[in-house]
Amino acid sequence: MSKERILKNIFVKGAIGAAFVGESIQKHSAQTSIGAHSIFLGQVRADLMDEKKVSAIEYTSYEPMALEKMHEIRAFIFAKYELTCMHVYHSLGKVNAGEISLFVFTSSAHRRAAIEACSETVELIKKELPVWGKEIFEDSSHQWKTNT
Amino acid sequence: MSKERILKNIFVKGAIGAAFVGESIQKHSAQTSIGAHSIFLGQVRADLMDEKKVSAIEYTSYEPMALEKMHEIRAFIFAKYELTCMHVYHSLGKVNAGEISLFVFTSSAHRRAAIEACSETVELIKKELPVWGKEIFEDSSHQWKTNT
Amino acid sequence: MTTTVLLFGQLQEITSKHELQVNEMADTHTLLAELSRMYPAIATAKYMIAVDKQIISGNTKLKDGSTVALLPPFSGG
Amino acid sequence: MTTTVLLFGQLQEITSKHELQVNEMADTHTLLAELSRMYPAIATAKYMIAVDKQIISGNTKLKDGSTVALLPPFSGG
Repeated sequence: MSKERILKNIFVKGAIGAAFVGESIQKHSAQTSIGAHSIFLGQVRADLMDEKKVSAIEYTSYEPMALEKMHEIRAFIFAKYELTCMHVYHSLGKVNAGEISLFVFTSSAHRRAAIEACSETVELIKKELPVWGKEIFEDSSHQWKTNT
Repeated sequence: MSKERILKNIFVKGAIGAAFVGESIQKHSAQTSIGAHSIFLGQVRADLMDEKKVSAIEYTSYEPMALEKMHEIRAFIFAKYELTCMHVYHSLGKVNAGEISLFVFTSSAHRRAAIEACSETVELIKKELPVWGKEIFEDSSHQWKTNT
Repeated sequence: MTTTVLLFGQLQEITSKHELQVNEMADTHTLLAELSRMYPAIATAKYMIAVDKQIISGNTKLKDGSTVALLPPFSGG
Repeated sequence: MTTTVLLFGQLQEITSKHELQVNEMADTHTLLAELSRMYPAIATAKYMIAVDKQIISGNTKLKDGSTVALLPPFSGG
């Protein structure tokens, strides 16, 4: 079995639905040791640049490397914080303005671990995951997104 | 018109449903200046104390004062962070273990404002809102919750 | 003059009262002394005091119709 | 020996290639010189290099069958 095959997938095709987020929360109601959930959602902005508006972002990734990197991030975060669980989903392909492209969900007995783990995971994803966003304008021209 | 009447209500009877969280997220898809949502959910833990398990928390509040205080917290957070919007819901009455009793939802163009505003709002709610949780054990005895 | 006293959480449990009216209380110290006489458990309880929804510290004069709330440590969320 | 080169984001756009095979490249410096000759725009582009999914810095020896990925600045989320 190759190493990749056992890595948890985080990629989903297209936007992440709000209802999916609701269902993910619902699944945790049986875990009664959880006291706090922290959720981050990245939503595609209709930014205006030189009078052109972003209508969507198209995401691509170097998937095998991204999944290995996410595995490392997950191990690091679980070692650092007392978490019950962590779920990460990132879109690939086209996500329209107003839709969700990143969903990070951490749970813990206590709020500080959940909140800090979520926040740090988001930073590491933005910084370390080989994912690229191509901002597509309403006139079909594009530019490459940059993270800050 | 009394002052209370114009204050935004945050209290809901019983648990906050996961589907309601999903619907709240969905409502923001038309606001395409939003780039980041941060959500905190407080879930009732089935803590074990002296071999007795918490089955629910029953919440009460000094509501008029809590709504005034929440109004102040909201004004403070909006002055401090570049937020698009903030939504807060807190349960009153009985919430069973595994159910959600607090929902704080902040949105911003950029992640740091959303994340920090959410985290600080949760701290202020825990510290400053006149709300009390009575932990009810499976044998119907109870004790008063303390926040850390 | 009349003062409304509101009791919450443990204090409501101790006194079996959520609300009571007391007369001729000039300030919060006088009021708390009277409440502690009526309900000795209040004397040893931990709470903050709000007069007309504002947390106060130290002795505070009361007006006719004031609402004084005794607030045990908050435990929302 | 053969090396697989993967190009992403802007680099994929510049070269119109996602993947290419090159032969007899002993190390990453040699490989990058060759790629810059084939695609001059690579010489001025900003990217990191991963050899077999590990980010490297400095010149790195290549084995037969290595995969070298040229990664423009990440912009996920």
